[in-house]
Amino acid sequence: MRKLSLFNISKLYEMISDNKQLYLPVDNGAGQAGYKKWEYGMTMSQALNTVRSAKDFFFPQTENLVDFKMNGKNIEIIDTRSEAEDFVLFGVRACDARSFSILDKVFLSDPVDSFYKSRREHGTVITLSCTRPEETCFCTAFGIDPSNPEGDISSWIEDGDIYFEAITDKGAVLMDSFQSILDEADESAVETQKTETRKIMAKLPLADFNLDGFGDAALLEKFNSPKWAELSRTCLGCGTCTFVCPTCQCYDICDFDTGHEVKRFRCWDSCMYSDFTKMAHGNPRVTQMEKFRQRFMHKLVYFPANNNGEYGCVGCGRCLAKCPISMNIAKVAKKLGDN
Amino acid sequence: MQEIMKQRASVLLQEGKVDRVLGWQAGVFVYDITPSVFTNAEDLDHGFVYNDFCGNNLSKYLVKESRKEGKVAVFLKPCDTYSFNQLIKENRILRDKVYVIGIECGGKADIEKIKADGIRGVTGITGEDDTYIVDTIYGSTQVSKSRVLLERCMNCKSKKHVVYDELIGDDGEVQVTDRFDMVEKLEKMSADERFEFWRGELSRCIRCNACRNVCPACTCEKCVFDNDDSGVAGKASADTFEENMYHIIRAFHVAGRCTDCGECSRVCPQNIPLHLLNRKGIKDINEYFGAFQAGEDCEAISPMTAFTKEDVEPGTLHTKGGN
Amino acid sequence: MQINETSEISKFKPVIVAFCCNWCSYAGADLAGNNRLNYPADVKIIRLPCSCRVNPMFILRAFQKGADGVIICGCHPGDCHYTTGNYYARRRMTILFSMLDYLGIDRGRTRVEWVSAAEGAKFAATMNDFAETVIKLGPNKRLGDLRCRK
Amino acid sequence: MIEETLIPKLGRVTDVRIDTPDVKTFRVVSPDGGKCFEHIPGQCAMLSIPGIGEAMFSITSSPTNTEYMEFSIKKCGCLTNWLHLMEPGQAIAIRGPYGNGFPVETDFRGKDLLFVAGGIGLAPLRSVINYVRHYRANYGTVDIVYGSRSKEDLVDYNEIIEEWSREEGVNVHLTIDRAQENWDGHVGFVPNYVKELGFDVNKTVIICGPPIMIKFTLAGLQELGFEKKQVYTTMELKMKCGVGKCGRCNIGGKYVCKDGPVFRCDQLDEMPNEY
Repeated sequence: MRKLSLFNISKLYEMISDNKQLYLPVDNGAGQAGYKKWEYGMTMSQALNTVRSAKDFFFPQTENLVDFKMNGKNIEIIDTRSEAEDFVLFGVRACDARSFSILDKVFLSDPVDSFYKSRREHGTVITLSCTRPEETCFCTAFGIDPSNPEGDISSWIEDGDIYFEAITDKGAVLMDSFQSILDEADESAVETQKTETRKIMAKLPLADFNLDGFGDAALLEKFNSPKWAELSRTCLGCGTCTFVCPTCQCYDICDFDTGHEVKRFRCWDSCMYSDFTKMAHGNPRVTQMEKFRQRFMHKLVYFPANNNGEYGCVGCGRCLAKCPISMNIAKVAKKLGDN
Repeated sequence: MQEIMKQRASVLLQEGKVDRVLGWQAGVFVYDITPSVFTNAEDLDHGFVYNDFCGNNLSKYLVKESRKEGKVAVFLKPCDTYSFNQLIKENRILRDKVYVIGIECGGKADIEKIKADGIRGVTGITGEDDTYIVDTIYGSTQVSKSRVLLERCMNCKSKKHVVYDELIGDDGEVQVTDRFDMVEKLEKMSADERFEFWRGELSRCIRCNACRNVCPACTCEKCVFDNDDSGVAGKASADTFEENMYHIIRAFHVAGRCTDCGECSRVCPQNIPLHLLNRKGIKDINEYFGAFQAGEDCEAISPMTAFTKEDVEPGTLHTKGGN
Repeated sequence: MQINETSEISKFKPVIVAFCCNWCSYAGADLAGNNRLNYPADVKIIRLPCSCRVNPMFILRAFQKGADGVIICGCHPGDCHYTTGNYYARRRMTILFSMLDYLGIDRGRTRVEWVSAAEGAKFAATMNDFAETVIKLGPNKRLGDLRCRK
Repeated sequence: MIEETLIPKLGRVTDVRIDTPDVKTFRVVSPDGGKCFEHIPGQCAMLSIPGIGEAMFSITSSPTNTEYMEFSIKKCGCLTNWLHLMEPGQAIAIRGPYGNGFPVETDFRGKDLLFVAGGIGLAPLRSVINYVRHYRANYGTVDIVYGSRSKEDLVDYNEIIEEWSREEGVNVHLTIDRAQENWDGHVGFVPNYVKELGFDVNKTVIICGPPIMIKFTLAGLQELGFEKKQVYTTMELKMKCGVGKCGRCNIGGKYVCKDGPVFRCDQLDEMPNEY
């Protein structure tokens, strides 16, 4: 474990951004945090987390897939893919760090999504431990330890110093590049912080959140539960929960005619939207109840059924904070769960 | 207040005057309140809540609820009644299926503003006059209520209920506000500054459609942005243009019908000041076609579906104002 | 520098979309053509049954796909073939153009003009004047779509 | 760069055949001749016209056909309307194959097969039927029950009459919904016809058609003594990616594009009723 005084943190930013793009959470004008490319003078946000999750960097909201040039009866297909640039994500929290491994299960399973893979290979993630979690946090329910985040490099801020530890090879390579400004450090300060944070986690209002009774075996029982109607009754059908969610990965593929070519792009889509499953011959999910049910069943039942019991949620609490009607996964799990 | 409302709702249900009550349901924390439909006294006892975080405007739900079997009672705050009235005017709500209970409102609080100063881990909020005592897992703090009100409540346009079947609490008066101040400030800027301002705000848009879906004026069965057959649909924020267009068109479509209920700004996950777009529309209508408050009177002629022969020419605007 | 600027302006060929109502302005454009009156070839006319048919989305999509200016032409107020269509159009465009201006889109890029079927000369003059305004403003960068640029 | 399934290949339409008033069959080859890719019966491909749309269609030709692929497409939406206006020579974008296909080499092998199809539902089955005809010795008797609204709406009518019904061991039973002139065959709905014909219960059933037809035929088959695990069907939901990632064609945890489109009817019972 190595450390750096926070006074010198901009030196670190500078060293990283010398040969890679560096992104970190900074305060935006609206009093919230969002990832921005570092420029000289920028400081990291004090907010616990960003509004949009870090999934943007691997799975951007819109991205071009392929171009077509149309000429009479002929079509020319133009592969517009280019190698992603190396970049570093700084200050990712434990929940978002876990979300990457959930997205990996979708995009890196056969057939591999080359757009995602390229970004994943070129991105290095430096995570930051949480010390003051919010009441909306429930990551511990998914086996995430916010005091000891996963990632390529983990970091801890304690008493004016930032501590680093490389976890993966990719992280070690990056850490070598700024090794020169780091000092040796012992682990005692970090260990104390971990213990403190874990104590706070146990006190959170959602500390007793559990998913007993969910999973593959409960598929039909949960699906047919009469409680969905009541839960979804006032759902507005907007996409806020899905777009702020770090693990929602559904997308749409659309064409855009620019006048001189056709661009086929993919963009985030939301299962809450009315046209998500609409086909020429009808729609299997007619009312908002079915759309609402799909989102939560996907995270709590379908995803674990396909991925050895791992849930498609990381407990970051974004949907708890942002849903216009405050209907969220915590309420759904509580109402549908055994407890 | 909450107890009186709960009592009244439960009496209405028992007497069979209404079959359902549309109100607010308590959540896990003090502030995560969900609009909910109550059908019996037990449910009411279990979850009905009315506090300073019941910001949701319930009138839009009546578009669907009033078309269901039986009668529904609804609790409407003064500003919600404007939306309700506007929806009545547009024939979106069946008036005789709804029993409106007007409720007093002293302004609703914005949890994000409370948290803006770094308050985290909120476990409880209790109010005393103008001060909230905020309990958190890290200790307790006080915040001034007037500082943490929702934007729309800071510029409350009216404490008067424009429609109700019965009233709980007192009816207030239409307020004098300076809600157009920020619009004027923007108008006085140069075109470049305005463009920069809006680009900064709208570039945060994630196209979640929360503003549209919560808006009591947006009640189209199929929104133009979802309708592939329209030929102009588009749901992705694929380019800065699409963000701009979505918000321009939305503001235009609700012009003359927007009551300035402020729901769009309240729900925006990215805190985009969408009310500034709608207020521009309201201000222009007031200025060019005569003072008009949507929803105030459900008989009044809407400015965008009317005209006079002496209307202002769009061309004359080119020589007006700053820049 | 000065010279550079003017030469760039003179090189700039704006794309102007004119929405013309079928009954007056389109006939006005026709008359302008019959009388061999000059107006910029960059004006692309789209014929509509009435100026009131203009959906704000049309205007924005035109800007998206590369228009530098959009002009709407209809019958003079009071002369609408459908009696009142242009009155409604007038109100709508007042609000829409004001909104565009509010977002920082130059006012000169949007215009409404009333041109009757007998006013071929006015049509040509209007288009010349509008094109000049748009040329002065330069290419539309604020409401265009990056993907549509060549 | 590595292969990307979302980037389509080029195909060219070499022949357009009008089957019924609203169904056309398109023959597609790759630009340098031959098939765009190999497939197994029951698999699908994504066809698209840039700027118009992209959609999943079952490949109706048999994999044993080495020269081209065929798609029978009914006109019902934006993209299919466009496809119906196509003329031979038109290029299209194509990607695939997607889905699991029918277990022609495992579960079907050596079995007596009963195909039940309604309307355009014949499209995915045609591939299997021709495959089975090609490897005739590997399978038992083949019964085909096919119904449509009218004689004109029977897809591949010529092939059925000229080839299928003349083949040894293949019994074709056609029916139409309402009696009409120049039709001396059976008149009535498919489910009833299946019951009337009363098949042997040792057959493996492959069924495709409108949901309502599947529902009643399945009930009819069960009355005859068939078990659900003998019955295969193929499903369709809205798809965008074709590889189980875009997240919309799922029925419960199963993605129709990847885990389907072919399901056994007893598997469907374990899935939520959302299709």
